[in-house]
This record gives sequence, structure tokens and C-alpha cells, in this order.
Amino acid sequence: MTATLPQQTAPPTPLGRALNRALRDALAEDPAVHVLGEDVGTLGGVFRITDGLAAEFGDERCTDTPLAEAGILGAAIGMAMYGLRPVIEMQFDAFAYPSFEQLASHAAKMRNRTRGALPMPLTVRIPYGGGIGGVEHHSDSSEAYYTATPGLHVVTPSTVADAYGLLRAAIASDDPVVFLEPKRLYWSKEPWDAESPHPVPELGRAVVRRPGTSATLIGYGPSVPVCLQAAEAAREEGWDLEVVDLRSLVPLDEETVVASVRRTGRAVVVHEAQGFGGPGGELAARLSERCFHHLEAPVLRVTGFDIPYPPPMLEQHHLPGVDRVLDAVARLQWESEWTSKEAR
Amino acid sequence: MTATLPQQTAPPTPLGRALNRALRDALAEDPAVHVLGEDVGTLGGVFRITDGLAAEFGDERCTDTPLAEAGILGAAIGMAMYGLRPVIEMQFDAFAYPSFEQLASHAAKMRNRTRGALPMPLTVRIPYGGGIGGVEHHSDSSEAYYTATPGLHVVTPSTVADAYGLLRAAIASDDPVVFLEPKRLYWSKEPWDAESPHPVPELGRAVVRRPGTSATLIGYGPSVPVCLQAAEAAREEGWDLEVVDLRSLVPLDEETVVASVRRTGRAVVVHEAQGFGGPGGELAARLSERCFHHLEAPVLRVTGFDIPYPPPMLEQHHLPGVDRVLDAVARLQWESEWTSKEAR
Amino acid sequence: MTVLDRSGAQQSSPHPAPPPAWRPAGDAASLLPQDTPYRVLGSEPLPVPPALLGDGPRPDDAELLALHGHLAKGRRYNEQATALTKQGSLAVYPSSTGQEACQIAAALALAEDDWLFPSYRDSLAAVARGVDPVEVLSLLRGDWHSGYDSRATRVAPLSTPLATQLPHAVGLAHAARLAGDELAVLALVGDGGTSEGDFHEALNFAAVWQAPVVFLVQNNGFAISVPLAKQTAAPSLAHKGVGYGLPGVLVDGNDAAAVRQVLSTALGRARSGGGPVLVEALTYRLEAHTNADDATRYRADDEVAAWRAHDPIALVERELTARGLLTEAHAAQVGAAAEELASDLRGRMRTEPSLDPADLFAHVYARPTQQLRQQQAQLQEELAAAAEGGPR
Amino acid sequence: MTVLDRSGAQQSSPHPAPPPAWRPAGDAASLLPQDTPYRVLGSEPLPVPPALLGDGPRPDDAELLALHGHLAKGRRYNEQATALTKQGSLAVYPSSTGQEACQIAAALALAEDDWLFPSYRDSLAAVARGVDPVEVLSLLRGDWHSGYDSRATRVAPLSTPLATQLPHAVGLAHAARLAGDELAVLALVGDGGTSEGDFHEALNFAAVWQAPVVFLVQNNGFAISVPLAKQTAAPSLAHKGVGYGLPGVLVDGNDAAAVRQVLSTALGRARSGGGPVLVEALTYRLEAHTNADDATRYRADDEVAAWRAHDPIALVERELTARGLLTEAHAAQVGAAAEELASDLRGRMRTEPSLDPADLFAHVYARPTQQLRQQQAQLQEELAAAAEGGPR
Ligand SMILES: Cc1ncc(C[n+]2csc(CCOP(=O)(O)OP(=O)(O)O)c2C)c(N)n1
Ligand SMILES: Cc1ncc(C[n+]2csc(CCOP(=O)(O)OP(=O)(O)O)c2C)c(N)n1
Ligand SMILES: [Mg+2]
Ligand SMILES: [Mg+2]
Repeated sequence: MTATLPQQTAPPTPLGRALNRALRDALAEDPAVHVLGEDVGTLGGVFRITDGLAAEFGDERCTDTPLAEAGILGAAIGMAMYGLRPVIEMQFDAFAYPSFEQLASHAAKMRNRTRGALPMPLTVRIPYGGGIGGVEHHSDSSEAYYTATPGLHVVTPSTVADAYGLLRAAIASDDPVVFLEPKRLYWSKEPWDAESPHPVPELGRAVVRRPGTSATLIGYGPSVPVCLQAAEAAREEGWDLEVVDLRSLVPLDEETVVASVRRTGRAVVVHEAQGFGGPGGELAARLSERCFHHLEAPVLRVTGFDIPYPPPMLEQHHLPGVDRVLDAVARLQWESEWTSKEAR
Repeated sequence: MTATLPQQTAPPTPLGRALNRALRDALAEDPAVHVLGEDVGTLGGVFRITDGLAAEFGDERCTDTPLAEAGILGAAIGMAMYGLRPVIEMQFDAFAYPSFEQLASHAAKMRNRTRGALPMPLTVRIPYGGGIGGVEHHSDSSEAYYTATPGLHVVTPSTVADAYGLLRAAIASDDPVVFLEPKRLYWSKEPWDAESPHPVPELGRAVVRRPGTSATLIGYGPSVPVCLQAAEAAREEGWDLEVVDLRSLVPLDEETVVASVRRTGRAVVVHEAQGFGGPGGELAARLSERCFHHLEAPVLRVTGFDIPYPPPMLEQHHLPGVDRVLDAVARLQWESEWTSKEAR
Repeated sequence: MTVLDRSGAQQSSPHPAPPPAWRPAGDAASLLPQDTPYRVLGSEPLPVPPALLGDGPRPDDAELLALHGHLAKGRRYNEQATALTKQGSLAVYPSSTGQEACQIAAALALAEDDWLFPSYRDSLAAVARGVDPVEVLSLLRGDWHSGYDSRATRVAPLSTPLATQLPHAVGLAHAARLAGDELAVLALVGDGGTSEGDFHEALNFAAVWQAPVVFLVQNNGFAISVPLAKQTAAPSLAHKGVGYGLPGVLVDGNDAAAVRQVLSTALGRARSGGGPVLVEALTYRLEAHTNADDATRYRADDEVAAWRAHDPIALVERELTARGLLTEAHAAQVGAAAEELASDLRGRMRTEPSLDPADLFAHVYARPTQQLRQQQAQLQEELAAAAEGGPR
Repeated sequence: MTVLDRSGAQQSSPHPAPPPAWRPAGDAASLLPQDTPYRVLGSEPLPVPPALLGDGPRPDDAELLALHGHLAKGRRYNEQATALTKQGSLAVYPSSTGQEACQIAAALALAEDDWLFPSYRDSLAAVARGVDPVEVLSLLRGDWHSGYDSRATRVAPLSTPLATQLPHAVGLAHAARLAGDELAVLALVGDGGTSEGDFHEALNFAAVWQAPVVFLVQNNGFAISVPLAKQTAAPSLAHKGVGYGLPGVLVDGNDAAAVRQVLSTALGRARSGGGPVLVEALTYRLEAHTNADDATRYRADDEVAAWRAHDPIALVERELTARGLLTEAHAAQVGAAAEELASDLRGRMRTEPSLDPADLFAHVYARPTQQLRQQQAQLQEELAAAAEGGPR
């Protein structure tokens, strides 16, 4: 490991670049890996995540498909049936919907239907979420559809290192992974050296991004930086917040989250997706059950409103930001609110 | 109202028949109502819910479409744009998935996108759930996909009278309603007179099906009879259980549920859909938050497992039945389990 | 014999009849497109008109002059919108420069009561139809999703999810036919969009229902970076018509007079009960996919240059010149009108739109749910607190 | 001129060149189906073979005798399976009685390494291919979703969601081509299934990728109750091929020899790099949609009778009779083989399958999640408690 540069001195690298590197390394290491999608070849994808791959590996390893998402996923399923390991790109969150039947009825179920004879080692990369001023249908947080579909893994990175590591792990997985890329983090940079070897984490492990004692903030993908900023700001108010990055919604690392919340006694779940029916409900329900006797206050959620994603000029009102997270933290019954019980 | 027969002396009528009657009355009363779907005309639908409608109202009011669900819903959206009130039938739960993009990106959003200029008064009828020995793709409980989509109403009846009333209310709604028909209740009968006038309830109101004091069972659609049976069986064990039938998942009648749980202090949510990411999580999260100081025990969930719907010969293991509900009730910390807190 | 006895099949004549003809009748040949795209501009021998057209008259002088004015305004609109992206008043603009002939012809071919179903690239068609350009640009400006009243203008919202507007167009056309209203619907889609399942389902429904709808494929050779050869192996996209039992027509999409004539005929036919038509217009997007795109990554300059030589405005101007109609006076008048549109647009886009965050909750349902009312109240509190100075 | 100057377009010759030919080349005429379905059985003048076939030889005696045996077994299998639904050992059975020619020909046309992608009605094709009938019936019996090993048999799971198997077939064929493996894929779909978007997307991908896949549409005139005329207005479903740039072939689907010949040729062509083909076989479902359906609600007896006269087995037997081959000995042997299949099936379907509820959790992921392990433990406890007597 002498060749490994210390990450501190590594060059600032955008998250999108780490994803690109993960695809490149996967293509180089395993001939079964194939990248498919709209504009992924010559153009390198509208976000340039597949930049250079067609040039390096040829059109047959990185293929521009016709414009038909069900066809792309359906064909990828067939390729996986023949032993390949397809990685497909959906251009934006809402444009994955045409492939929903292929995802829910086939990708998610093929292993199960065939008692393991036809595993589905495929990765569906979906740029998701808002905050980039995108017009309608370009900013959906669609994770609830996928977490409600047994048979799928649902993974989303929040750091440059995880972008690389989790994507490699997703591609290496023998099960279908919906890999949600927080598009507004594509350009966010961290010191990271593309050339040195990088660890590939196990899927399904949350990580404590910031230890704390007062309460636990739980986020994933684009909400993790928000949680970290909120935790920073909360120090002024005397709160020492722990921040857990889920990294994977399915499988869910319950133990890490439960342990944190049992320790702090208070929790706020943060995500961009609509609150109603969003992943925060599942988390809050599980935590409320498993930490029942440890909770000093109800588990709160800070999420997008229950509305279609708004137009760019209004999105700042919709997105859960630092202030809203701090407001929620303030509502975690810090003093004896027990007395005001009947007032609720 | 002299013509109204007392419902007690009314003939036993299957739920499917009440749905049929609701469609018939809606077609008769409002020329804007059109029924569309696969096999809904001459055949009267594979469950015979549209039986006789094409004969009575003609092919143009009750239309056999080509076999293409996105096309059906997409065309219905266009018809609604012109002022019609389409009611479409999806043949089975999983066969609605091809229309998912039309539902999520258009039906649910058209009013919003156009600031109200193009409302979507359309009803999507979907037979859902298991328990009828159906082969794969014929028994999905897909409600989580719809409840996670702002802009849709999600409604499901559990009684014959509600089948009629809620379907009429759905058709009369100026917003898109996903109307989930519990297919294993199609043949369940109650005294109900098709010929007498019937009330059309407001959408979004839960109803207490059985008052009780010990704990609240919360169900919807096919799980309501299970809850009622469980409540009956629980009397032997000395529990007096309240049963709430949600009837509508969106809008959710929080007040009725919260009031009940604050009163009883204990709650179990029951549904057939997979637990993870299912509607039970949303309910449990909301109840845990809003009834925090009233709860004697965590809100528990009794649901389908987190697996693709199993083959007919194994479905009895998957479906939440009376025993599983009673087991959950028994786990509601009836004695001082407070002491065993650390053991958890 | 053993098997047949058991299956109960009847013994029949040694000369079996062919299976009963339950297939829908139809003359396949008449549904196929011509070999060469239809054109009317230019003086060389013109291609044979599609069967559908009959002997359409060549455009008269007045029509040509009008087309020229519209095209010039259209080009100017595209340029102005692109310029607005550079100044930051538009988030993004997918230009139809090079495709103005299709856009203008589409708008002009529509009758008062007809509906237009545009895709995201077709804002010019909506503007040419008479919709306020500022309202049309709402989507791309980001103040709301669809800025004009679709019912009043009979222009459906610009559709971003590709091909999804096509079944809507069919449903609306079908509803109008059921109501006995004499109107037709024009639905626009790109070459890439024809690969989507919704394209297929829409054309099939249209043909089975004989809905009064005309589909115009603007085949500009690219879906963002993906060239037509990776999109389809068909002899032409118009060849897809026969598979649904509707006529396919191929037209030079840069020849505004030809597109106009084909669309007018097809829409007229649809309006009077003749059923749907698929029109493929061969054209080219001269600019990048949007201002954010870099077209040099996927296409060569000489291809673009070849198409510049076939510019839709050049085609009309050449014909006008041949007829001696391209006078200084006309040119000045056309230029002034175009400039007026641009400056009006520029001016009105300069003022910030006034937005009400309460709108976020107002149009989700006919009546906001209890949950939405709470969320709206929460936002109002936040805004009030912020207004009172200081965050939180 | 003003406008052009501004737009930067070049002034060009008065005889403009047509737009550059970036459209994929292709000879449309050769992709169109024949006017009459291809047939080889029967003594009247036979229709012209499709271009694809060339001068295929008529089937020899041995082939005809073999086909007859397969058809008879197939019919018997269908009857037996339907009988099993009445006895309750099968939940439901969608019979292919009347369509055996397609089913058998499909199975026989496949080479060892080829793959078959059947729809839910095509269990007979899987059986004829050699898959254990009891395993094939797992889905319909309800003990598991797919009962046979798809990799070992190269038969994909029977697909219930219509047309969804078609893109899988294309993807697999494409993967095989990339690997340099010489095999072809046969994908089956019904007339109703052709209306789905997945049909469209699959054919398009196949054509663009030149994947070695043959699509066989068994057009039996109905999608449950919906007749073809409400499904499509196309002259024929085979006419859809040209819209993708692949040849469409029309064949009498009750003529086993003809279907076999068409499929063998098309698969051979695909295997050797010739690209995909769309075959439409005209046939008829003589029984109801499934045992649970009541076909009298939507079709007249005389239509069924007319098709019984065109029974696939009758067609072969007529030819055998004409050739003097339908001997008592042959008939007895064929009957015995069919009976053997049926009685084996009956016998083995009598024993209840042994099911392990742990399987519910074993095949959701490669490794069960923590949550699934807990759920499995819960179920095991429940089962153990129940086994110890008494509920709860
Ligand atoms: C369903 C869907 N998938 C993907 C996209 C992303 N996208 C936007 S434009 C475009 C290319 C469209 O090409 P074409 O249909 O030829 O229209 P053009 O841009 O040439 O006008 C793509 C892939 C989308 N908008 N909708
Ligand atoms: C996506 C989807 N929609 C609806 C159904 C329900 N369904 C099962 S069979 C059938 C009719 C199929 O007709 P066709 O494709 O002609 O095949 P056939 O039954 O005639 O063999 C329908 C509508 C389904 N299985 N899948
Ligand atoms: Mg294009
Ligand atoms: Mg059929």
C-alpha cells in the first residue's frame, strides 16, 4: 500500500468524476460489465459520468441505445440472463418511470421467480433530486418507489469516496441495485485521488459521519451535507448532533441507526422526497418501535412537502434546508414539555 | 326517502355487484363518464365488474381498448383534458405498472402543472391484493407506489356499501383517484339493495368499524375483515379492540386515527403490502409523533413480508391473518415490561 | 383418425379453405410513404406528391410572403430565447433554429378549434399559434411548469417526458369526435421520441379509434447526441404508419410550404372523419440540443454546413427571389416585425416574475388536504419569520 | 437578405440539393409481408413463399409423420392440463388447443443452444422443447413461479406480463452475439401483446442491434375477449416489421410444416448474422382463454366451427392421407405416445408438491437481509407453534 497517497493531499475531485472512475475500473476489471443508456457513448452522458468510456472500451461495452427506457432495462435484464453485468443510465429520475414495469415485475423478481437460477446482477443508475434549477420532471426524489419493491437494493452516496466505493459495490452485487446519484452533488469536490486504490465497502452499512450526543440526524444522499451543516450550526445553540449517513436504504442498516438513537434519545430524519409515504416514515416507524423506551421525544421528519416537485424559482422553499432541520431539532422536547401534553 | 328499504332486509349482495352498480349509476347520471379498459365491454371485465355496461350504454361509453395500459391511461388523460370523466380498469395490480409514467408524471401532476387549468377527474380502478390463489403478478399490493405520489388520491373500500359509495365519490372527484379494489372481497356479500338510493361519502374520512377501548387496529381494504375477526377473537383474551377502516390512504384522515389511538394508547396497523416502505410505516410514524405521550407501547405493524408476492400454495404464510394480529396485540406491553427495557 | 376423433375436429374437404378473414381489411400499399420527401420549393423537377395530397396547388405569392415573415420571426424568437439563457433570464432553451419550417407550418395549419400537443422543443409552434411568448417560456424560465392556459389556447403543456403527450393527443381527439366537435389535433414528437412505447401505443389507439389526430415527427437526425442510425433501422420513420394501418407521409421538413400543405391536408382529412396520419418531416437542428449542450462532441461541422445550405429560410427566399418578390420593402417589414417580437420579449423577460409560494399548495388537489394546509401554514410562518429579519 | 444575413445561413444554388442522406439505407419493399399467408399443406395452388424463404422444399414424409406425432401429443397435453384444472390440481390453464402447430413448430425449429422466450400460453412449446411438463406447470399449479431451470433448458420463464419478455429476448440475443456464440432466440407473443409498448421497444432494439432474434406473433384473433379489429387497424401484424427495418412474414399458423419452415429459416438467418425477423402466424384458440373464461360471451359458435375445419392436426392428417401415410399402425403409435405423456403427467401431478416456506425468503436476494432473516425466524416460530398443536 505504499503507493496510496494520503487522501488529505489528494486533488479536489468532483463526485461525478469518482463515479466515472468507478465505471471505468469496473469495465476494465470485468469483461461482463456493460454500460448502456441514452447518450452514454459519444457524448459521455448529459452529466458526463460516462465520459471517455466508449472511446476506451468501444461501443459494445458502452452503448448508446435508442430512446426507450423500458427497452433499455428490458434488454439489460436479457443481458443479465446471459451472464453479463449491465450498468444502465437513466437520464433523469422521472425518465426512469417508463421502465417501471420492467423494474418491479422483472428485475426485482427474476431471482425469486426462478429460485436463483437467473440472478440479476444489474445496476440502474438514476440521477435524482433537485436543487439544480431543473425544469419539471428533472428533480424527482423517487426513492420511495424503489424501497417499496422487495428484490431491489437502493443505494445512494453522499461523498466522493462513497460515490466510487458504493458504485463499485453495486456493480459487483449479484442483485439489482437502484443506484441513486444526488445530482446536485455531482460537482461537489473532496480531496480524492482517482489513481490510488480505493476500498469497496459492503452494501447495506450506514456510517456515522459526525459523532454527537444530543440527538441524531439521519440523512442520505443530498441531505447528508445539509445534516452536517445543521450539526455545525447547532453547536451555537449548545446541541451536539450526531449525523448518520444511511448510504443504503435497502438493505437498511437498522443496527447503526438504532444504536445511535438509543444513545442520543432523539432523532430527526431528513430527506428531499415528499414526506408522506417517503422513506422517512419507514425509518421513524422502525425507530419509534425499536427505541420506544429510549426516546425523549417523537422522531421528527424534515422532508419535501407533499407536492409535485416545484418549478426552479420556488424550489428553495421546498427543499429541506439547515433552518428547517434546526427548527425540528428545537422541537425535540428539550425541556419538560410533558406538562403541555394536553395542549398538543 | 320512503322508498329506502332498511338495509337489514336487503338481499345479500357481493361487493363486485355494488361496484358494477356504481359504474352504472355514474354512467346514467353523467354523460361525461366513460369506462375504458381491456375486456370491459362485451366480456364485462374479467371480474365482471363492468358487466352489462356496454350493452346498456353502448361501446363508446364502455370501450374495449387495445392491450396497452400506458395507452389506456394516456388516452384517458387526453379525454379528461377535453372535459370527460374517464374511469379506467386495469386488469390486475401488476398490469398497471406499464402505465406508471403516465400516472406519476401526468395524471398526478396535470392540475399542478397547469395551475388548475387542466384538472384530471379520472378514476383508475385497480383490483389488488392476494388471497385468491392467483399466479405471479396477479396479487400485488401496490398501494405504496401511489401513496408516494402527490397529486393522487388513493381509496379502497372494505364493505359492500363503501364499494358503491367510495367509487361514486371517486368518479365525482375532480382529482385523479387510484381506486384499489380488494379482489378477494369481490365475492363477499352483505345485505345491500342495489335499487335503493345510497349515500355517497366524502373522500378522506376513516370510519370506526368497531368501537373498543384496549387498543386500536388500523386496516384498509382486505385487511379490515381480518381486523374485525381478530377483534372478535380477542374478546376471549379480555381485549376490547377498536377497529378503524381508513377507506382512503390519501387523503389520510389523521384525526380519526389519532383520536382513537390517543384514547386506547395502543395501536397495530395491518396491511397485506410488504412492511418495508409500505403505508404502515407512514401511519406508525405519524401516530408515534402525534400520540407520543399517549402511547403505552410502540405502534406495531402486521404486514406482508418484504418479499415478492409468493406462489398460491405459499400465500397463506405471507398474508397477515388473525393469529398474527393477535400475536402483535399480545406484544403491546400490557404488563410492566418497562423493567425489561434493557433486555430489548 | 385417433387424434382428430378425440379432439372433436371435423373431417373436411381435401382442399381446405384459408382461415376465415377476421383481419381488418386495408390497402397496405396506399399507406406507405413515397420514396422521396415531398417538396414544393425549388425549381428542379419536384417529387411526386404523396397519395394523400392529390394535386395540391403550389403556394401562391401571398402565402409565400406570409411564410417568409413567420419564419423570420421564428428564427428571431429562437435567437432571442437563446440570448436570454446567456443573460440568465432563462434556465435553459432547446432551440428550434433550423426547424422553423415545421414549427411555423404546424401552427399555421391548425384551425381555430384544433389542438396542438407540443414537445419541449416546440415553444416556437406555440408562439406562432399566438400564445404569449412570455407565458410559453414560463417552463424554461422556471416560474411555473406551464405558463399559458391550455384550454383557452388549445395548446397542451410543452411535454418534457418524451412521447407521453401522444396518447393525450389521441384521447382528446377521440373525446372531440365522440362529442361531434369538428376539430383535429396535431401532435409533435422528435425522431428519438418515436422509440418510446408511448409512441406505439398512441398511434395504435389513434388508428383503431380513427381519432382525428395527425402525428408530426420532426426528424432532425439526432436525439441529443444519438444519431438516427442508432435510433432506428427503418427505411423511414414514415414507414411505421402501415404497421398501425395509417398512412405515412414523408416531407422535406425545411420546406415550409410543403410541410404546411401536407399538414393542412392531413388535418383537414382528420377533421372530416378520414382518420389519423403520420407525417415525417426531414429537418435538422442547426444549434446544439440546448444552450447547455456541446454539439461538437457528436457531429461534424461539415454536416452542419450542408444543412445550413438547406436552411428553411433560404429555401423560401430562393423561391421569393425567383418570383421577384424579395423586395427591399418586404425585407425591411419582415425584419422590423421580427425585431419587434424580440424586443418585446426581451423587455418583458427583464421584469422578474412575481411568485407566490402559496401556489405550491394551491394546485395539488382541487381542495388542499389537511396535511397540505399544515405544510402551507408552516411555510408561511417561516417566511414571516424570515421577513421579520434574520434567519430562523 | 435581412433574415439570412442575421442567421448566418449561406446563399446557395437555385437548385438546392436534397438534405444529406443520413437516414439508414434499406429496401422497404423486401421487408413487407406477402399478400397471403404462407402454406405448404393442402393440394390447391400454394401461396408464393415469402422472400426470406427462397424455394424451401416441401416437407418430406418422415418430417410430416414426426410433426403429426408431436401435434397429437400436444393436443393431448392441452386436454390433460385442462382436465387437471377441473380436478383442482392446476389453478388455471390457458390452453393452446388449436395453436399446436405454432407451439410444436416453435420447439422443433430451435437448435440446441437457442433460447425460447414463451408467454404464459406457451407451456406446450416448452414441453415440446423437452422441458419436464410437471416443472413447466409449476406456475399454473402454484407451487412456485417458474418450475424449471431456465439456464439449463434455455427456456425463459413463462411470461405473464404481456410482451415484457420481448426486450429480454433481445438483450439475451445481443449478449450472445457480443460473446460470439452462434445461437438464435425465439420470442413468442400474442396478437394482443403487440399493442404493448414493450413490443415496440423490443423490435426496435432488435433491429438497431441486429440481434439474432425471431419474433413469432401467434395471432389467434383474440386477446381474451377483444377481437383483432379492436386491437389493430393494420393490414396485418407482419406489416409492423418494415417500421423497424426488419422483414415481416405472414404464415398460416395452423400449418405446422409451414410455420416450422418459416421459423427454421428465420432462426438460421438470425444465427448466421442476418438479423431479426417478425413472423405473424394466423391461428385460432379453439378453447376459451383459460378454463375460467366463458368464450361464448364474445364469439359465435360458427366462427369456432369454421376454425375447427382448419384444425392444425386435420391439415397434417389430410396431407398424410393424400400421401397414403396415415396407417393404422402409425395412428396407434401416435395415440399411445400421447397417452403415455398424459398418464405420466396425471400420475405425477397427483402427488402434492413438497413445499418449504423458507423458500419465501431464500431467493429474494443473494443473501437475505437482516430484516428477511428476522421475518423468516418469525414464520418458523409460528409454524413450530402450530405444529405443537393448536393455533397460537
Ligand atoms: C422519457 C424521456 N426520456 C429521456 C428524456 C431526456 N431527453 C430530453 S430530450 C432527449 C432527446 C430527444 O430527441 P428527439 O425526440 O429526437 O427530439 P429533439 O431533441 O431532436 O427535438 C432526451 C433523451 C426525456 N425528456 N424523456
Ligand atoms: C401487461 C399485461 N396486461 C394485461 C394482462 C392480462 N391479460 C392476460 S392474457 C391477456 C390477453 C392476451 O392476448 P394475446 O396477447 O392475444 O395472447 P393470447 O391470450 O391470445 O394467447 C390479458 C389482457 C397481462 N397478463 N399483462
Ligand atoms: Mg431529434
Ligand atoms: Mg391472442
